[in-house]
Amino acid sequence: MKKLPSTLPNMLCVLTLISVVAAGALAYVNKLTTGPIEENKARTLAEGINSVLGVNDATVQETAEVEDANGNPVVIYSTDKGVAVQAIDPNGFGGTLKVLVGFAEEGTIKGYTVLEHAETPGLGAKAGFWFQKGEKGDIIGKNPGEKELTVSKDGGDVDAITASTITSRAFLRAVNVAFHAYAGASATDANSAASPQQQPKN
Amino acid sequence: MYGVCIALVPALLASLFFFGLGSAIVLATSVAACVFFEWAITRFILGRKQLTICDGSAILTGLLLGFNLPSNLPIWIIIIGALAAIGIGKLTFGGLGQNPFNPALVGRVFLLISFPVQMTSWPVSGQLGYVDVQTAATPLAIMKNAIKTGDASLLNELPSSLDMLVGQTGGSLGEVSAICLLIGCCFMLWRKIITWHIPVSILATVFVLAGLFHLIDPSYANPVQVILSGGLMLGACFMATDYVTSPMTAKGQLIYGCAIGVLTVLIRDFGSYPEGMSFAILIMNGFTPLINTYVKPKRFGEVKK
Amino acid sequence: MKTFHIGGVHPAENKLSAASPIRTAAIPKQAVFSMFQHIGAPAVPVVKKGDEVKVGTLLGEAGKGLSVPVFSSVSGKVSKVDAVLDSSGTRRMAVVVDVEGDEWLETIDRSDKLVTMKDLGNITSEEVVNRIKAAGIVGMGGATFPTGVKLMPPPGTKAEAIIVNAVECEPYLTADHRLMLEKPEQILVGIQLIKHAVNCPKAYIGIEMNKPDAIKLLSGLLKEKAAQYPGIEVVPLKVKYPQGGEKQLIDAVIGRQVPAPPALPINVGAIVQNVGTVYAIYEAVAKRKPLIERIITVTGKSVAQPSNFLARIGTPMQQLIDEAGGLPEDTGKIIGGGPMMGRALMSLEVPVTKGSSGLLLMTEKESRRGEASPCIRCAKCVGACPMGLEPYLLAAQARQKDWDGCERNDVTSCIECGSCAFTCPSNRPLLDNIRVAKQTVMGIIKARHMEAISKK
Amino acid sequence: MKYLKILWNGILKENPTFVLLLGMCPTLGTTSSAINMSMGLATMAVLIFSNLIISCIKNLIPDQVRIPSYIVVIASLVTALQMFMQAYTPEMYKTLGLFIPLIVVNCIILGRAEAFAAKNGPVESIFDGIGIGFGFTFALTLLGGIRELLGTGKLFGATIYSENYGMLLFVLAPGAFIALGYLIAIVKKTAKI
Amino acid sequence: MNVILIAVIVLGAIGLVSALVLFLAAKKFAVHEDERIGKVAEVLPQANCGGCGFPGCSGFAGACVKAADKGSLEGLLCPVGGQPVMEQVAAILGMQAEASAPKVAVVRCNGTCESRPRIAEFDGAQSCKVQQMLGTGETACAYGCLGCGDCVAACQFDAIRMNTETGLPEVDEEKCTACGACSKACPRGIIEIRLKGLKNRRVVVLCNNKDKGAQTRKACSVGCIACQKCVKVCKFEAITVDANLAYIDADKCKLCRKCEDECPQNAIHAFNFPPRKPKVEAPATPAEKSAATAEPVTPNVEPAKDQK
Amino acid sequence: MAYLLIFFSAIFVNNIVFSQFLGICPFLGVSKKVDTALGMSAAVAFVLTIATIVTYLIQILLIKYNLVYLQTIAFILVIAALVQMVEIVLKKVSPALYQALGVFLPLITTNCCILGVAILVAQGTYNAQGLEPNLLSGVVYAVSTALGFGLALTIFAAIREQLAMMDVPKGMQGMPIALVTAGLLAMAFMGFGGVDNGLAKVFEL
Ligand SMILES: Cc1cc2nc3c(=O)[nH]c(=O)nc-3n(C[C@H](O)[C@H](O)[C@H](O)COP(=O)(O)O)c2cc1C
Ligand SMILES: Cc1cc2nc3c(=O)[nH]c(=O)nc-3n(C[C@H](O)[C@H](O)[C@H](O)COP(=O)(O)O)c2cc1C
Ligand SMILES: Cc1cc2nc3c(=O)[nH]c(=O)nc-3n(C[C@H](O)[C@H](O)[C@H](O)COP(=O)(O)O)c2cc1C
Ligand SMILES: Cc1cc2nc3c(=O)[nH]c(=O)nc-3n(C[C@H](O)[C@H](O)[C@H](O)CO)c2cc1C
Ligand code: SF4
Ligand code: SF4
Ligand code: SF4
Ligand code: SF4
Ligand code: FES
Repeated sequence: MKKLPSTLPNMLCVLTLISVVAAGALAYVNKLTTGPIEENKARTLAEGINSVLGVNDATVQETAEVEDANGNPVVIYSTDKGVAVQAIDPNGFGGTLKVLVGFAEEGTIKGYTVLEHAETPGLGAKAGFWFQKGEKGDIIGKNPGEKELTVSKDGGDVDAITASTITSRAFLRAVNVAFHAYAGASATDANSAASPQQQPKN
Repeated sequence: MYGVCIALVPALLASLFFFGLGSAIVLATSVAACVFFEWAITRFILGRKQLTICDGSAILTGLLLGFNLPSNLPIWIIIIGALAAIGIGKLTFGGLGQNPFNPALVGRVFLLISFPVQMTSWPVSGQLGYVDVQTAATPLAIMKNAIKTGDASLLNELPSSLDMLVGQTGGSLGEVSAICLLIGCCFMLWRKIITWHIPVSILATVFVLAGLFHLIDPSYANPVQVILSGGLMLGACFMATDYVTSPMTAKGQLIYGCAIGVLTVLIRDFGSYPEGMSFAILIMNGFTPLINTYVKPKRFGEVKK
Repeated sequence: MKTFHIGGVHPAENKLSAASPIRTAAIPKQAVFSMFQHIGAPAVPVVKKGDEVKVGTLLGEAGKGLSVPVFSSVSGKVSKVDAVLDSSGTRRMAVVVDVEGDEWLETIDRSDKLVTMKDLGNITSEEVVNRIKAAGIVGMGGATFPTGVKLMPPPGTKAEAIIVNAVECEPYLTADHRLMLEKPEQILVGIQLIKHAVNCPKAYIGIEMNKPDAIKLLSGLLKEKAAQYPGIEVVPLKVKYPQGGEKQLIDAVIGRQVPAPPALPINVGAIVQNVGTVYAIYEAVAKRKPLIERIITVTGKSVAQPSNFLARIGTPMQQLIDEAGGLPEDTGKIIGGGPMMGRALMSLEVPVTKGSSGLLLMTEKESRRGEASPCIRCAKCVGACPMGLEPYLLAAQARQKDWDGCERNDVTSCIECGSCAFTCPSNRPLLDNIRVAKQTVMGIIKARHMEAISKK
Repeated sequence: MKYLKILWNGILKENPTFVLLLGMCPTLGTTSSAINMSMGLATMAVLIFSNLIISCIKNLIPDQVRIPSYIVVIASLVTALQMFMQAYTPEMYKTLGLFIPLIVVNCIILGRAEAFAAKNGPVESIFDGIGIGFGFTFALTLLGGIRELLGTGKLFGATIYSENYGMLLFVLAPGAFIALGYLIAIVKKTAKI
Repeated sequence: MNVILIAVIVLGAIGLVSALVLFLAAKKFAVHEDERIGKVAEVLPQANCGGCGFPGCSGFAGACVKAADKGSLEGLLCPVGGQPVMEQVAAILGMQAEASAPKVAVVRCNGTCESRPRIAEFDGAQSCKVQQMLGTGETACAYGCLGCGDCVAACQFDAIRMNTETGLPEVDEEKCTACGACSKACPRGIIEIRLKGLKNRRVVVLCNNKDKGAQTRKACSVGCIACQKCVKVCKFEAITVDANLAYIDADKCKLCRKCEDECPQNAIHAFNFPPRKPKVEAPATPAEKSAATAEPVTPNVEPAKDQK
Repeated sequence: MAYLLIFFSAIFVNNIVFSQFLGICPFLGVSKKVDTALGMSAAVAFVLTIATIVTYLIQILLIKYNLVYLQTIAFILVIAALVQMVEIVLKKVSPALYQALGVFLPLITTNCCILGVAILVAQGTYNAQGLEPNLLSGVVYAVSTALGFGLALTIFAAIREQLAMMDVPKGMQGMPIALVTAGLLAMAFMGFGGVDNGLAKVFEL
C-alpha cells in the first residue's frame, strides 16, 4: 500500500479521524475507570482514617472543611470511632506536608499518617514513622491541647528527626493545626472557631 | 603544589593545637586516602604507568578535604570523601588539570549531602580527643538562627572577632583560625603562587554585602564576624584559587570572585545550608568555562570599543 | 621606566660576552652562501662552477617579488652551485666558494673614516633606498625582512618615528651591545640615513637598562653633537623580554599598539630597525659595501672565550666555535640565535647567514627540557604572553586540530616569542603546538583569500 | 530467530538508556529506588501498543502530519494507562507522579515509532516494543537498585545494610546523574558496545 | 454517550485546527529542498564519521546529489558503508557507482631504529607535524617517518598502531577502511592509500626518500637509492623512478616479486605472500651487507635538540 | 517581588534540569557547543512560552467541559503542532538557525520540559511563591524555567567544550563524563536549596 500523499484533505481527514477515534476510546476508558478511581479514593481515605484511629471499621459520619489561621484547608472527618483531621503545612523542607491525625475524645493523638510530602528520602521522609508509637519522636498519646507540640530544640518535648528539624517542625505544626481544628470542631457547639495558629517558625 | 602545602602549615598547626588528636586523625586519614586512591585508580583502573602522586596535588586535595571536615568525623566517612574527591572529582576527568570542579570540594559537598548528620555537628574547639567530643553550634549556625528568628540578641552568643581571628571557635579543622590562613595566603601571594584577584574580590564582596545587610537589619551578623567565620577564609585563599577550576584572566577572576561572594552570602543567609562557601565555589567552578569562553585577555593592539 | 604593557617575562640575562670586544673572525677556507637568507623569494644564482669571485661580487640576484641579492664575502673560485644543508636542516640552493686570498671589489670603501651626512652631500632619499636594496640588506634583528622594502612605506602611510631596536632582550646575545659601544657614530649616521630615506623627523634608540654603558655613550654623543644629529633620542627601557619584539618596542617607546595582523608597524607610523641593520645601512650607503659581514655572538656557559665576532657571511659555524675555544665537552644543544627565539642546529657545517645573531652552546644540563606534565591551567602563560593571547588554549586547540578555534582566538597574532613556554610550570611545549597552528591557520586564511579573489 | 534478534537488539545493542541515550528524564527522575522499575513496565506497555498501532496505520498517514498523528496515538495510550493505573495501582501512580503523563514525550516511544514501527510490520514492531521496553526496564531497575543500595542500604525496600551508612547523595538528583554516568561507562566496557 | 460525544468533538476540533494551521504554514513557508538528499541520507550508515571528507552523512548526501547532477559519482566513497552503500546511493540517483577496488593504507617507510640511526633527539611537542615544522626529525632522513604517530591519532578505526620496537606505524589491514585520514595527517606524505591487490598481495617500495642515492645511504640502510635495478628487472614496466625514488604502479604490477629480490637496499617489500621456502634468507643478506657497507653515520654534532 | 522570586526559584533553586529532571535529552544532546546551546535555549524558551499560554487556555476549556482526562493528549497535540510550525517557519526565515538546531527541533516536541511545565502550570502545582497560580504567574514561571534550562544548557556546553580539550579516560568519554559532570553541577546547584524560602521569608511573602 502506498503512503497517502500530504494533501490538505488527506491531512485534515487523517488527523481528525485519529483524534476522534482516540477521543472516543479515551472517553470510554474514562467511563470505565471513573468508578474504580472513586472507590479507590474512598478506600484509601477510609484506610487512612482507620489506621490513624487504630480501628478497622470506622464510618465517616460527617465531613467538614474549614480553614486554619493561614488560610490553608483543613478537613475534619468525624466518625463513629473518633475524629480524624487532615491538615497541611506548606513549609516542609521540600514543600507542602499533608498529614492525617486521629484524635481520641480528650484530644490525645491516637495515630497519624503522612499523606503527602516532598521531603528528602532518608531524612525528612522519615517523618512517616519517626513520630509513631515507640519510635524516637513518639507523639502518640500526647495531647497538643495541654502543651503545644514542639521539637526539643524549640523547648518542646518531641525529639526531632536527626538533622531534619525543618521537617519535624513542619510536621508538628501540621499536627497542631489538626488539633486546633479538632478542638474547634468539638467546640463548634460552643460557637468558637479554630484557635489562631502561631506563625510558622523555621 | 608543595608551595601551597607549605602555606597550609600554619593552619595545620593551629588545627592540631585546637583539636589535637581528632585533627591529626582526620588529616592523616584524608591525606593517606587521597594519595592511595590517586595511586590505585591511576594504576589499576586507568592503567597508567607514570606515578602521579609525586606532583603533590593529591596530598593537597587530601589536606584541604581534611580541613573541611569536623574533627570527630568517623574514618570511614573520610575515606568515602576521599574517594569522591579523587575518584569522582578528579580522576574521572583524567587527573590533574582536567577536572572542572575542585576535587576537595566535590569530596566535601558529597559528604555534606550524603551524611548531613555527621557533617553538621561540630566539636567545640580546645578538645583534643577524637571520640565522644562535645559538639556545639558553630558561629555560622548561630548567625543563621539569628536571621531565621530575626532575633539579633542571639548574636551575642557569637565569639568575639578576636577569638574568631585566632581560632577559639567550633567548626571544621581548617576554618578555625583565620589568622593562620591569612598568613598562608600572604605567603602564596609573596611567592606569586596566586594573584590577589580571587581572594580579594571574594572577601570584599562578602564584606560589602554582609555590611549592607547588617546595616539594614542588625540580626545579620556584622561583616567582620561574617568574614572571619566558617570556611570563608579557607575557601577564598586556598580553594577558590585552585588554578584548574578558576578562570584564566584577571577580569574573569574578578567576576568569579565577586560571584562567589554574592552566592556565599545568599546561601549563608537564606539557604538551608549554614555554610555557602563550598557550594558557591562549586557553582562558580561550573561557570568557569563559560567565563573563559567570553572573558578574554586584552589582546595586544585591540581597539577599544 | 618605559616598557611594553602586556605580559613579558624575565629570563636570566647571562650576557657573558658583554665585555669582550668585537673580534674579526678569520676568513674561512670555504664559504657557503645560501640563496635563502631572507624572508621572501630566494635569490637566483648568477655564477656557475669555476667562476672567479671577489669580495662584493654578486652571487645571486634578487628573485621575483620580495627578495634581495646575495654577495660574496670572500674571494676565490666557485666550487659548486647546489643544494646544501642549511641551518633549517633542509637542503637548499647555495653557492659554495673556495677561498683564495682576500681581494675586494674596488668600489667598496674599506677605510675607517667616518662618513657623515655632510660628506654624502645632497643624496636623495631614493638613492639611499636604492643603495640599501642594491647592497642586499635585510633586517638583522632576526626576521631578515628586506630593509629596502620596509623603507618604502606603502601609500597612505607615513613614518612618524624611526625606532632603533637596540634592546637585545635575548639572554646571552651581546652583538648589538658591542656594536653600539664600538661604532656609535656610524650608527647615528645610519639613523640619519633612514630618517632621510623615509623623510621622518624623529628617531628613538630603544636600549634596555642592562646596557648602561651604551645608553651613556650614545646619549652623551647626542648631547655633545646635538646639532649634528638632530631629532634622535635614546630611550632607556626596563629589562623585560620580549622588549625587542617590534610591536612591544613600539608600545614601549611611543606607546602605540600595532593592531592585529595584517596591520604593520607603519600603520601606527613606526619603522623599527635593528642597530645591526642601521650599521649595515651606513656601510652600504656611505661605504658602498654590500652586506657581507655581520656581528655574531658565540657564547655559552662552558665556552672558553665567549666572544663577539665580526664574521664574513658564509663562514661555517664550526670555525667560529674553534676560535672561541672549541666545542665544550658538555654541550647539549647548539642553537642558532638566542635561547628564547633561536632554533637548534642539526649540524655545525651550516654557515653564518645575514640573520645569524648568535651561536649559543647550551650545556647538557641547561638544555634538558623538563618533562611535560598536564596543564594545570595556572594562567601563567596567559599572564606572560606579550600579545595578550591564551597560549594554553591555542596549544590545546592546535592539538585538537580546531583551526577555527585557533583563528578565533587570534593565533595569527602570536610573535613566537616563547614567553609562554618559558613560564609554564608544567614545561608544556606550548610554542611548538602554537607554531603549527599559526602556520596552518595562515595557510587557511591565505587559501580563503585566494578563493575570494578567484571568485571575483 | 529474526524476532529474537529484534528482541536482543532492543535489550543490548540499541538499549535505549545505555546506547541510544533516550528517555533520560524518567530514567533519572524515577530511579531513586529499584521498585520504581514499574515506570519501565508502564513505558513498555505503551511502547508495545504504540508500535503495534503505528505499524498498522503507518501507510494511512500523510508525511506532513505523521508526527502529530503518532503523538495522538501515543498520548491516548498514555492517558488510558494513566487512568488504569489510577484505578488499579494508585500507590504506584502516586509515586511516579508527573512522569506518567510524560511517557508521551519519552523520546524512546516516538523514536521507535519513527525509526522502527513506521518501517516494519506489526509483529516485528511488537517484538521491538518488548525488546526496547525490556531494555528500558532493565536499565531502570539496575540504576534504581544501585542508587537505592548506595543511598539507603536497601534493595527493593529490603534492608541490606544499615541506612546510616547510606550515601544520601545517591537518592538525590546529583546521584542520579553520577550513577548513570558510571553505569553507562561500565556497561559499555563490559558489553563492548 | 454525551460525554463521549463532547470529547470527540473537542479533540476532533483541536486536531482539525492543528492540521489546518500546519498545512497552511507548510504551504506558505515551503522551502525547496532536493528530496533526493533525504533519500540518500537514509541509506547512509549515519555514523557521521566524516571519513568521506564531508561534514557528516547529510553533507555527503548533498555532495552525492550534486555530483550526480554533474554526471558522475567519481571520487565519492563512504568508507564505512563501502561499495554496497555506494551502489544503493547510485541506484537512488540513477547512476552506476564507480567500481572501486578495495584499498588499504600502506606506510611507505621502513626506516626502523636499526636501519636509520637517530642523530638527534627531539624534545618538543610529540607530534609529527610539529617535528616536521621545526626541523628534520631525529634522523638524517628528511623524508622518513618521524614516529610521533600523528597517523595513529588520526585513525578513527584504531587500524593503525605504533610499533614501539621499530618506531614505525603498522596498519591492521582488517580494520583499515582506506579512509585516508592517516595519509592526510602524515606531514611527510608517507602513507599511501593503495590498492589492496589480488588476495591482498602487494609489492611496495617502502621508502619515501627523494635524496640522491649517496645521501640516502648516509641516512638509512634500507632507503631507495634510485639505482634503477628494479626498473630493469620488472617485465611489466610497473616501476618508475622519479625524483630519486622508485614507485611501483599497483595497476601494472603482476606480483612477480622479482624486484624485491633485486633491490640492493631491501627497500621493496612484498605483503601477504606465503613464505618463500628456500629464498627466505636471500633478501636478508644484502640488507646486512648494505648496512655494513653503508658509511658510518658519525654526526659531528652532539645530539642537537630543539630548545624551549 | 513574588514574580522575581518565581524567576529566581525556577532558575536556580528548582532548576528544571538539575532538580526536576525534565528536558534531559536535549540537555545532554545539544550541549557540545556553546553556540548551539544558546540557539536551543532560545528555541525552547520560545516554544515553552507560547505552549504554556495556549495550553493554559485549553485547560480552561477542558475544565469547562469536564474533560480534564484529555489534558495530556490535547496538550501534546497542540505542542506538537506548534513545534512543527516553528520548524517550518524557521526553515524559511532563518536557514542558519535551522541548520544549527538541525534535528533537535523535532525533538523539542519530545522534550518533556515543555509538556511537563504546561501540565504543572495548568494544574497550578508549580511553586508560585505565594501567588495565585494564574496565567501571568504561570507564564513568568514558564519563561523562568526556560531560562533555567538555557542557563544549565549553556554552562554545561561550556564545560563540555573545555572537556573536549582534555584527556578524559577513554572509558568515560562521551556520555558518561557528560553525566558525571551534570551530576556534579546538580550537586553544586543543591547549594541553592531553600534560598527561595529564605528570601520569601525576608520579603514576607
Ligand atoms: C541533601 C539534604 C537533604 C535534606 N533534607 C532535609 C529534609 O528533608 N528535611 C529536613 O528537615 N532537613 C533536611 N536537611 C537538613 C537541613 O538542610 C538542615 O540542615 C536541618 O534541617 C537543620 O536542622 P538541624 O538543626 O536539626 O540540623 C537536608 C540536608 C541535606 C544535605
Ligand atoms: C608583506 C609584508 C610587507 C611588509 N611591509 C612593511 C612595511 O611597509 N613597513 C614596515 O615597517 N614593515 C613591513 N613589513 C615588515 C614586518 O612588519 C616586520 O617588520 C618584519 O616581518 C620583521 O619583524 P619581526 O622581526 O618583529 O618579526 C612587511 C612584512 C611583510 C610580510
Ligand atoms: C620575540 C622577539 C624578540 C625580538 N628581539 C629582538 C631584539 O632583541 N633585538 C632586535 O634587534 N630585534 C629583535 N626582534 C626582531 C624585531 O621584532 C624586529 O624584527 C626588528 O627589530 C626589526 O628590525 P630589522 O628589520 O632591522 O631586523 C625580536 C623579535 C621577536 C618576535
Ligand atoms: C593555589 C592552589 C589552590 C588549590 N586548591 C585546591 C583545592 O581547593 N582543592 C583541591 O582538591 N586541590 C587544590 N589544589 C591542587 C590542585 O590544583 C588540584 O588537586 C587539581 O584541581 C587537581 O586536578 C590547589 C592548587 C593550587 C596551586
Ligand atoms: S609565543 Fe605566542 S602565544 Fe606564546 S607568549 Fe609569545 S606571543 Fe604569546
Ligand atoms: S603556563 Fe602551562 S600549566 Fe599554566 S596554564 Fe599555561 S600551559 Fe597550562
Ligand atoms: S586512517 Fe589510515 S589506517 Fe585508519 S582506516 Fe583510514 S586509511 Fe586505514
Ligand atoms: S607515518 Fe607520518 S604521521 Fe605516521 S608516525 Fe610516521 S611521520 Fe608521523
Ligand atoms: S525524556 Fe525528557 S527530554 Fe527526553
